[in-house]
Amino acid sequence: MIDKTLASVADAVADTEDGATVAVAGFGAAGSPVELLHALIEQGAKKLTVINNNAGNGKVGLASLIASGRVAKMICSFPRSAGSVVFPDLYRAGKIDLEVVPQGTLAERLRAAGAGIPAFYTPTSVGTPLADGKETRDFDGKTYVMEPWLRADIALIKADVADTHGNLIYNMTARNFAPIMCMAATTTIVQAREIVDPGSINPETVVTPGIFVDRVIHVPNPEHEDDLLRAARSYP
Amino acid sequence: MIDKTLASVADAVADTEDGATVAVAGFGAAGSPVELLHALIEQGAKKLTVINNNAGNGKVGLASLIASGRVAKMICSFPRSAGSVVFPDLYRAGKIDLEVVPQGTLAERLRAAGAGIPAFYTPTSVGTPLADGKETRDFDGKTYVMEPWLRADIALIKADVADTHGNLIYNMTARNFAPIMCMAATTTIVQAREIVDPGSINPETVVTPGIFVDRVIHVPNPEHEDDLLRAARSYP
Amino acid sequence: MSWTPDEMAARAALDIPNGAYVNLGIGMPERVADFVPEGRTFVYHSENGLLGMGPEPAETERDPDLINAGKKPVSLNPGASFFHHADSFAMIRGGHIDYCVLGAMQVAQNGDLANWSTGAEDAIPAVGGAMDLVAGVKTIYIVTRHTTKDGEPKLVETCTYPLTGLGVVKRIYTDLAVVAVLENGFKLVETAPGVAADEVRKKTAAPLA
Amino acid sequence: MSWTPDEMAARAALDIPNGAYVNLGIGMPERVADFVPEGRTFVYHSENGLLGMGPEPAETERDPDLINAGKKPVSLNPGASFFHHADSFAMIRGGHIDYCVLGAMQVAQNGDLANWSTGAEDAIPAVGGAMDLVAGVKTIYIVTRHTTKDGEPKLVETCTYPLTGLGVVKRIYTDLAVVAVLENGFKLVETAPGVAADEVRKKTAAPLA
Repeated sequence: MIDKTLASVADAVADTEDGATVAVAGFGAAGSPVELLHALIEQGAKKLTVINNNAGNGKVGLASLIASGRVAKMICSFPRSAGSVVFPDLYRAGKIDLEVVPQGTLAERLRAAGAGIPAFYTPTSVGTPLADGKETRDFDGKTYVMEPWLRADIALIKADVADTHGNLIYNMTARNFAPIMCMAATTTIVQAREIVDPGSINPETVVTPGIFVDRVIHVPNPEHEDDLLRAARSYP
Repeated sequence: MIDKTLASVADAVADTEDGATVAVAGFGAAGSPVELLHALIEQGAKKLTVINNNAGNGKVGLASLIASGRVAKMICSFPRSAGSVVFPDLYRAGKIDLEVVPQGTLAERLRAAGAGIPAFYTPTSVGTPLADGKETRDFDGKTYVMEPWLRADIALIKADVADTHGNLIYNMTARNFAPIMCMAATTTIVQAREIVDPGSINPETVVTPGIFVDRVIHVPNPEHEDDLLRAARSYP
Repeated sequence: MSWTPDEMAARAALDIPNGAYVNLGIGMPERVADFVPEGRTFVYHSENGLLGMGPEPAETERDPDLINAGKKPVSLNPGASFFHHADSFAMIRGGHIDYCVLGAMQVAQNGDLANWSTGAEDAIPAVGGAMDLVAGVKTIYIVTRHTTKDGEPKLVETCTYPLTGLGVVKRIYTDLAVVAVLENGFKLVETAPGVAADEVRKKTAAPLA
Repeated sequence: MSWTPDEMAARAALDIPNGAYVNLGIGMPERVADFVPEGRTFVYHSENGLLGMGPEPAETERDPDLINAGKKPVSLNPGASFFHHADSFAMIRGGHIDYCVLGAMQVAQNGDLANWSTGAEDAIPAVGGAMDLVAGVKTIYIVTRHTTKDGEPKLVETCTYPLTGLGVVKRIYTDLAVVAVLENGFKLVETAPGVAADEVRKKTAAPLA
């Protein structure tokens, strides 16, 4: 019998170590694993490197983790966003590092990590400052930049439905980076709105197969970051 | 209005040029686009390079295309199979070329072509004869082989259900190489058992988005290669 | 009389054929969707994993998990599909998207584009998907005012801002004109009603054939 | 008394923990699925895009589109999923599959494996997924007879057949013994009932600690 469920988000992140690289799913507010992020704040791991498309919104979830001073470095494509104040302030104060990666390169580097591909060539960013210092190479007369895989120690994921084997489906564009972060992380931790028995999800429509998932926690009424932002909530 | 349907498999392959590279979906008999393959035999294009995991079974479908003398080169992982006699005979007679590619490298090269990645590094085949003459490189103390993308001019695909925009779903393990061949080809041609209106397939469960598909043909009662083999049928 | 932003978007839409897969940048380019010529259907791609994106829905119809790359609520058109970010950018990088319409800070006469950073010392770098789009989409159109608020030309000999991509722009739709980027530089395709070619040239900091 | 193929497979199964994701090679390795120890569940991966593969179904329950990598009809266990070939080999190459059990022509004392080609002049090369599996799966087990039909040792100092992978094999389950491949070479873990260690050594063409 296989059962990847754990009792609480606190249990799920309990062994996160200082210095860990944490891939956090979500694009803007959609797909942001708010409860797991807040559990990680409580857990207290420091000097984290966080991978996310953005750098947190408002003062909850990822922004709150950053505000707590636990994040040493952000790897993202777009650290500015409407409600984001926490990251810019820390960045300008020199208190947090930033690696800006084009969004598609970020996605492909995560997928490469999951697929056992240590490096690949991409046309994206050739001739721009984001290719500075990177190796380039011509194929068929066109120039490409070599990019390395991007592995994570843990991934924090929000799913709509999971079975106890870790098979996942998502809700609309909340899918975004989640499937490739599940692939890229050594330990993938999923909060799911609903948990069902194996066999309940049609094998044809599983989005993330359970092989990419290690821990599943039932969070039946997840806070949507979008609601928290509109209510101007802050955490803790 | 967008409508990618064509009236017949003959229309769909009518413009295939001599020397074209043709990606043929299927793994063994599952997913083999028998009607499209037979239409391509009728159409008559010569000196084809064919990409398929195998090299045809029995004397129908791909094996029949090979037997017709139209295939100059096969790119595949496993050209032997139980019912395959056509390819081995031609190969031993020096009448057809063969590029053997490890199955996962074949899949990844097709996906790379579809994703705009001209080359990538893989641990597969390092130290074996299949890495002979290929560039290798170490990352983190481990050796990898560089592999190029594998692009096709056309892909022949068997889907279970398509909508008129070309969104596809497949039947069980008939999916295999189809989604990545749809991505890798300049012109993707799909035979579908059922064609439905846009909106009939749940957006969450589309396997191949229509952007990767160019032509859709309704083949309501497709021959299964497995049935043809058991009946010892041959084509033409 | 120069073109309004709506007219600029409408003019760009005219050059996109039926059935095209289209990605629209945030801001002025988004208006292209409001001016699709009669008889044509475009399929809209959003970087965050959506094809077949529809217009902003009524307040009551919104789902916070159905948003576009600008993080605004959207709807689904028939034939829509969801996919993850690596697949979404495979569509972009792999050349499957036909047209991308973006804004610009500067476009050079060789098609170089700068639209992500002013290079200012204290700016927080943020690129999003811009570099992927210009490197991968088959045809890149720019919709932008011909000059900055300070009257500085945006069509230039060489970009001074950090680049987004090299030699990627095909056409520029401004308030004054439609300008093509050809092998040998800028070419004036059309001027707005009442705008003289000389005025366009005066406000363009590179030769305009 | 040497072990039968069933006993060899059962012995290998003993060394695979509950919850493991397992890929079984065609032939003798497939029998591992018949000897899963009480209280354990393995999830079977098939290269052609299937996780949660179940046993061969009754004749009437078969679907020609539901097959395994050996092209034989299979069934689905609860929790199964389908995916395409690139995702399937991402599971393999990316180190997500815990155990792979394969056959062998030769295994060298440093863990090199030859199991895809005899290198014969007239052989048609055919590798399938073997090289991907040995390069990517976390732990590679081999189930094989200790010697060839002609009595030649299969456990050797250096493989003479073309290699499948370098230094990949962890353990070998033969009809005579269980042999581990350690940093410094082969180590005898266990012998079949009534088989003397000396007999195993005599039939092994490399030092056996």
